[in-house]
Amino acid sequence: MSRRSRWITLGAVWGVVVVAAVVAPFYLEGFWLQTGLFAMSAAVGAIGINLLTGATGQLSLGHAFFLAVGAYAYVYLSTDVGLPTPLAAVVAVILAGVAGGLFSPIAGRLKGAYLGIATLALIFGGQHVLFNAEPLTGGYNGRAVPPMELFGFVFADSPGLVLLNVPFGALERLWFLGLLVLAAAAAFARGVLRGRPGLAMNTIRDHEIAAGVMGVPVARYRAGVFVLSSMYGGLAGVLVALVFQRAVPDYFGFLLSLDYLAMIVIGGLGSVAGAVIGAVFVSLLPQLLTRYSDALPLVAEPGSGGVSPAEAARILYGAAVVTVVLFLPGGLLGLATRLRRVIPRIKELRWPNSAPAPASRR
Amino acid sequence: MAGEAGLEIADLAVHYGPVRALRGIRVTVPRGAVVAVLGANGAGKTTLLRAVSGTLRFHRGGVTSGTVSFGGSRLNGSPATAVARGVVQVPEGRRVFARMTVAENLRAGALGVRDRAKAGEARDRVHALFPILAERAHQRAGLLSGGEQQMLSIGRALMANPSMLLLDEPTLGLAPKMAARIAATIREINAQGTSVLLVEQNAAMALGLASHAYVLEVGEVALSGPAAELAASDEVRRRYLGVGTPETDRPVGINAENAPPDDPPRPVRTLSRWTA
Amino acid sequence: MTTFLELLVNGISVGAVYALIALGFVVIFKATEVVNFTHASLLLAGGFLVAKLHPALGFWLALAAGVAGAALVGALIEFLIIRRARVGSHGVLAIVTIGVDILLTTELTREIGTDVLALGDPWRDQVLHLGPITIAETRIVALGVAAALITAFLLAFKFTGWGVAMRATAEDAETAALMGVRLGRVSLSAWAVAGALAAIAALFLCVFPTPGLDRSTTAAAMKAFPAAILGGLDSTTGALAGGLIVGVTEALMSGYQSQLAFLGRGIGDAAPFLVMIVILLFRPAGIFGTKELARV
Amino acid sequence: MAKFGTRARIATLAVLALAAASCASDKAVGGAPATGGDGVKTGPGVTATTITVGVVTDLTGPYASLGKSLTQAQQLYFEQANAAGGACGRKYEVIVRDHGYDTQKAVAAYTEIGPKSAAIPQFIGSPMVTALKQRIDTDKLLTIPMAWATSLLGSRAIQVTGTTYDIDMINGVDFLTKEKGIKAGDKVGHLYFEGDYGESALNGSKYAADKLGLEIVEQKIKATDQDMSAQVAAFKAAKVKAVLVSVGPRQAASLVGVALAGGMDVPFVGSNSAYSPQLLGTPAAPALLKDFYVMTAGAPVSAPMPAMQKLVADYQAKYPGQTLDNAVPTGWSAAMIVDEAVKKACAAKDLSHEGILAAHRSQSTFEGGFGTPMDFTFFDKPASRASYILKPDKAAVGGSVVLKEAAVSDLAKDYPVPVG
Amino acid sequence: MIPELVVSDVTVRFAGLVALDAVSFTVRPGSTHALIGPNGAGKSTCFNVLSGVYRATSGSVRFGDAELTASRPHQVAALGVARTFQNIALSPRLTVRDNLMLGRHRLTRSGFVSAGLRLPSARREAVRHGARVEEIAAFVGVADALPTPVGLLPYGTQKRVELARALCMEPRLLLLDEPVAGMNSEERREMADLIVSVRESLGISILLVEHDMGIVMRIADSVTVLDFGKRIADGEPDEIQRDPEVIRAYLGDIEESPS
Repeated sequence: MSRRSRWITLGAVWGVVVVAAVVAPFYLEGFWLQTGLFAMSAAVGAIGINLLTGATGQLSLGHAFFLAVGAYAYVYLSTDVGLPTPLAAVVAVILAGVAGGLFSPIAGRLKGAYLGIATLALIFGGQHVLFNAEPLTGGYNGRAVPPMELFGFVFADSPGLVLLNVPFGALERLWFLGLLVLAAAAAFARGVLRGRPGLAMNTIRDHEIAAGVMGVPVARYRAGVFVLSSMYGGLAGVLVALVFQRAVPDYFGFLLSLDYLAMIVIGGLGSVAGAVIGAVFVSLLPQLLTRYSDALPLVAEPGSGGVSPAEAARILYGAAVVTVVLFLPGGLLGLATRLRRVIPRIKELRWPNSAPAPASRR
Repeated sequence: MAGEAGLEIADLAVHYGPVRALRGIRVTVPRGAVVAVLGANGAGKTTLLRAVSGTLRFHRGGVTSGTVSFGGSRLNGSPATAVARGVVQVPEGRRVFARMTVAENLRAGALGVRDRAKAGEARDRVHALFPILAERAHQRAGLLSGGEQQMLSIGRALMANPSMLLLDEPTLGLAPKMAARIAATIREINAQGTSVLLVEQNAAMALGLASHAYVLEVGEVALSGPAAELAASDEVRRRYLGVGTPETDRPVGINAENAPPDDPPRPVRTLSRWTA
Repeated sequence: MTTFLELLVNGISVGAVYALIALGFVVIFKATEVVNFTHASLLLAGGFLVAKLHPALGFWLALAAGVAGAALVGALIEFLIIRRARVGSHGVLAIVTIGVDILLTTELTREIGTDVLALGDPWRDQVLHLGPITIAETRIVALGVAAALITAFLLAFKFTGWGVAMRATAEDAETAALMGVRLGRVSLSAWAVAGALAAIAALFLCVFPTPGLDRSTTAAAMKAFPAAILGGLDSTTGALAGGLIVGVTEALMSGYQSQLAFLGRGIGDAAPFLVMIVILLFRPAGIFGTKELARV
Repeated sequence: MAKFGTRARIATLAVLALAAASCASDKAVGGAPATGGDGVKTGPGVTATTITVGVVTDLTGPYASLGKSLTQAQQLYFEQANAAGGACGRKYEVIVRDHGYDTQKAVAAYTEIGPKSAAIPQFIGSPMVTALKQRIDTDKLLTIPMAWATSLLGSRAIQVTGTTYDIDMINGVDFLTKEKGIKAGDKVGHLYFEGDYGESALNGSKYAADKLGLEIVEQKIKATDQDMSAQVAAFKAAKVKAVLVSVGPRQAASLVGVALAGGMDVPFVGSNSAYSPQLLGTPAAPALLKDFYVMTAGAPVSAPMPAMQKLVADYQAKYPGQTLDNAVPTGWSAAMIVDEAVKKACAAKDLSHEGILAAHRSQSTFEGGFGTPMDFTFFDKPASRASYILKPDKAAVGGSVVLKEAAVSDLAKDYPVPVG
Repeated sequence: MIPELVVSDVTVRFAGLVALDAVSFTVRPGSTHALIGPNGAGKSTCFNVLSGVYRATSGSVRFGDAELTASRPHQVAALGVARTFQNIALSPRLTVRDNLMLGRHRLTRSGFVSAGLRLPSARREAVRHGARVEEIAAFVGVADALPTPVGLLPYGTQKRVELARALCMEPRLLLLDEPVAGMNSEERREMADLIVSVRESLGISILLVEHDMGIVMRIADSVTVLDFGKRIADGEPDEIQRDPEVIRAYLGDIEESPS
């Protein structure tokens, strides 16, 4: 009974989510679709850094670099090398992994904050290369990103397409691509976390020596997770480039890396769902505040003086990071889990006659 | 000096998270006395000292009920208060500040007291007790031998002019000669007016020093009484000294398990071998 | 040769200022094992106070107020947040400090707005001519002050009760507590000291030859990270060495960028980080850092 | 099994929802631009009563100071235009979006306000505009970037006002040779930002140096660099006779301060973005006042023109106590360009994006009341090649005065402007 | 099948202190060997050397043909050497099942790709080894706790989980670091029985560090006594109990200590 009802609830929740996601592009205007797509890309990247920081306990402040590798490699491979775009995307993700692998002498040996600061070199070194290797990167102004083309279907505004009476431009088309990529990335990460590698990663985080004694090659695993996490970064980079239609070096800076850390802390360290929740929160917050700045107290419209929406967003999410660590261990996800535990209890209180759920353990 | 009241531990219970470490502990150390706490590893001896010195929180533990008081008023669980009130602990394993010199270690010991002049006196007293510490004043503490480190650890605690010294396994890992030396020093310190609560594995030494002793077992006081009585009691002799159990005449069973020795362990279950 | 000397002297003096920031960073790490990413905002807070107060109070009083203010901000962060954060890993605490930094920096840059604030220092744009070398007076003062502060600091570390308490805590917090050291005070004072040092560093980062304090001043604080790490996070000597290495590397790489054109323009910014990586490859705990021994 | 059933059910639900989706959506294909009651064809951003203009600016990033002045000037302009009856029987509405010099936020902002705007009288940041160039062209949305790099030329919908940075620098080198005794064989330093601002400017100085037999000593820096000591040392070592400055105001101040203090007494010629009156409150002030010049296409606020004086008075009345710099007239004239285009388009009864753009591109001698006349009929050339030469002045409004009236140097006349 | 463990002349120095001083002993195949000595005698250091956590300053440790002193912990584990920790070293947030599955690490192959894609090979592996984990959990008596996060379990149970995790490695040599520390008599007896069951069932070698002499005397085939980093005795339990050197090390020098 309880098992069945849990399946039904879970099914219903997922049903709503899936339907909402599918229907969204038919209703939402471009701005929201774009925001949603940025959130999806952020979620992919956040899953990656959560594998590293949340699940393995390794801090990285250099994640933005791998987004850059993904984005630029995609542009270079599809435009200059002339690879078909899907292949270019795949190779770009692999290249991001290779870049992570090149960093493994550091990533395997250092841990915690040392690694975090060491990865700053990726940001500063990386941006230096992006600005200077102009033939590859287009320098300061970056490069245009060619649209993805899958089996002759182009993810761009033209050729025009009208679906069910709604014009389907680049954003509407990319929406579904983004959903697929995110779902695949999340499923893969869940598999990793629940499987053999995930256990090894968690043990490295909790007790490095025990992990080694249990047969986990700690340095190799650290480096391996770093590579995997870089590939997630690369994938997020390809996605963000496609949405953006432009890759510019400025974007891939220190602040972007901080955003990613904020996402996983706010969402919940170590889990896929936490990363996604955090990514959505951090990506949506500034846009919501900007959009509704006139209706919100304390937030001023841009140009009128006072706290601008962009500033308000940063203040809010800085505060969110602190609050979550102080008061909500487990992040927003942990909060949701706790609520889920509380709500059935409330239900029981309200309907004392309904048969109590049999203990489901065992 | 607040009258005759020494250290009073009443109904103490301590938990580390969900794990209970102590329950219903009552221990009294009168002023000027040496009291020993015996017990197997994991029986809760160190936990007891931590509860007195206020360092439980370093191990994510806490007092869940009961009180610890000294000189008639309660110790509130902060190590700084305990030190200020004259209750100073010498930690297990010596734990000298290895990267600091001997002199600096002694100086660190006086950090809890305000009076500068007294610190000088205390230093003289320490140097009188352990002349080697004066000789090695500018050497890094990490380079001292185990015995010298133990002297430094005790000396460091004396720098705070304690009226009550908590000693956690002071002879641990020391050669017998050195252990005897430390024992003699403890006696001397006590003779100078400092009460001592001594946690020891070396039961013979502890009972030799103490006037009163408690035996802890799995977080509770199993036995207590005057040290001489305990040393003479068959049960303690069998358990902790391993001598003279009439029934079995086992020569020296050390820290022997209290289960009847003639009950050999049996395999309880079987596990098949794994075939890959 | 003259150019080289000039760059070198400049590099050393800027490096000394970086060393001040790195020192604060190291002190906090030693006392609390927290990697403090709020350093940039402490710096900004100190500089901001001096800039805002000097017209009313005069430079020296304003400086004192700035130093005290930044120390207070540091202490408040420790008292309100770090002390209360019950988290298992110091990595997560580092992320908390990132959150605090985002908060403070946003608010401070909002206050600073679009202005370039002068700090009203008495040295203005005076320069000294040492033979063929010209160097700004502020730089000489910076070098002197940094050297004096670092010396005073090392002496205090060695000889004062506070220093002994700090070192004892860094080595073994529980045993230090058994000596009656109040750990809360030690960590509070570490944060306050770090704030004060950052405020003084802010002064020298915002006076001539730079035009004043503005929202981009935080970028300079970033240089303290490689400085602290390559010296060794738990070593005061390391902070000094790291700061100097970063300052000199940066100055030389910028000054000779025409000759180093193959490395790309603007290498001065990236160079300290690259040096840091090279050093970490050979010494994962930094030049003077101590390797931790696993205990099981 | 149960799992599969759930999935199948979800899929069915999704398809059903999809089918239902088209019915209620606002996005359903609505048709071509409508024609209003007054016979004027309308497009995005234009209703029967309002014309919406979008401002994409930087209020929290490195160009916040510029963005603030431009935005306030434009808000003032449209307010006054509305007070005077608006345009085409409609009132202007201004939407402001701040991107803090972050390209992603700029793209997001454009996606949001592009479809609701009739024109964009201000778009800060050449990387941002470059990133959106294609989309702006496709949308035919008249956009005035507040950046003067040559990479922004060549797009019909994007109107770079006045000169580009390279032309300013050519005119600047010309000024140095004519007035400051720089001659063939001399070395001239050029300090510039990475990015297309600095690189456009460098293009110009290199062209001029090539024609005049000078040698350019390059020093490239980043926007985050603050202390120019190393750069001054390098210039000194190379024995440059003058320095061109295409960086931000802070770096310019540091450069001239260090140079002067170090005994390097040469003239400095800056691009229009290299100077800000706030610098006169810093220790660099004496150096700036001594031998520093600014090249710009627009007249400074201190220029003795009636229109300028009125603007200054109105601005000060509206924003008392706020910095008044040369960005104010720049923003004002950009707003006027949009207003003029709208009025012309109104006369042609077409307020669609294409209508406004066509009207704009039909003007060959636009004169906004201050500064030089501009020609908008070409989009692969700068609208003007004449630069003012300004000199910092503490007493003047806006911190600078005209040293030489706007003029086109011979070198600049024949200069082939690179496009895109 | 089960090789001999030969420790010869192992010395470990830390910053001038000698933690182990030329210690030698041999663990015969299939025997239970105890390493005893007062606190601080070097037993834990010895374990850390055997499991590759510390590097010996000199000397050698051979397990069959393999030299352990040159190996990293995971390489030692790959040889079939498993250990438990004196202070529990489990992942508190993971369930017992997950902690035990980690023990299967060396016996399983699935990597990032196969786990991420949930390839059939990874699933088969998980099912097969999951079954064995349940078997071992039942054997150790923690089957009921399998879905519970380790951090919520009582201390005694956590100790058992530690043993179970080591057994999950299907070891040829099992190193137990104070398996009964902190347990009450009942739990101690159960643990002792369990250790005997392990040896009876699997026939593996067991090396044991323990304070509880009762346990040691009852389950060990041979005993090595360390004191102050040195080996002071080695032999059968009965001999050891009579060794005057050992008695002195444990009780202190009764003669010298003033009464």
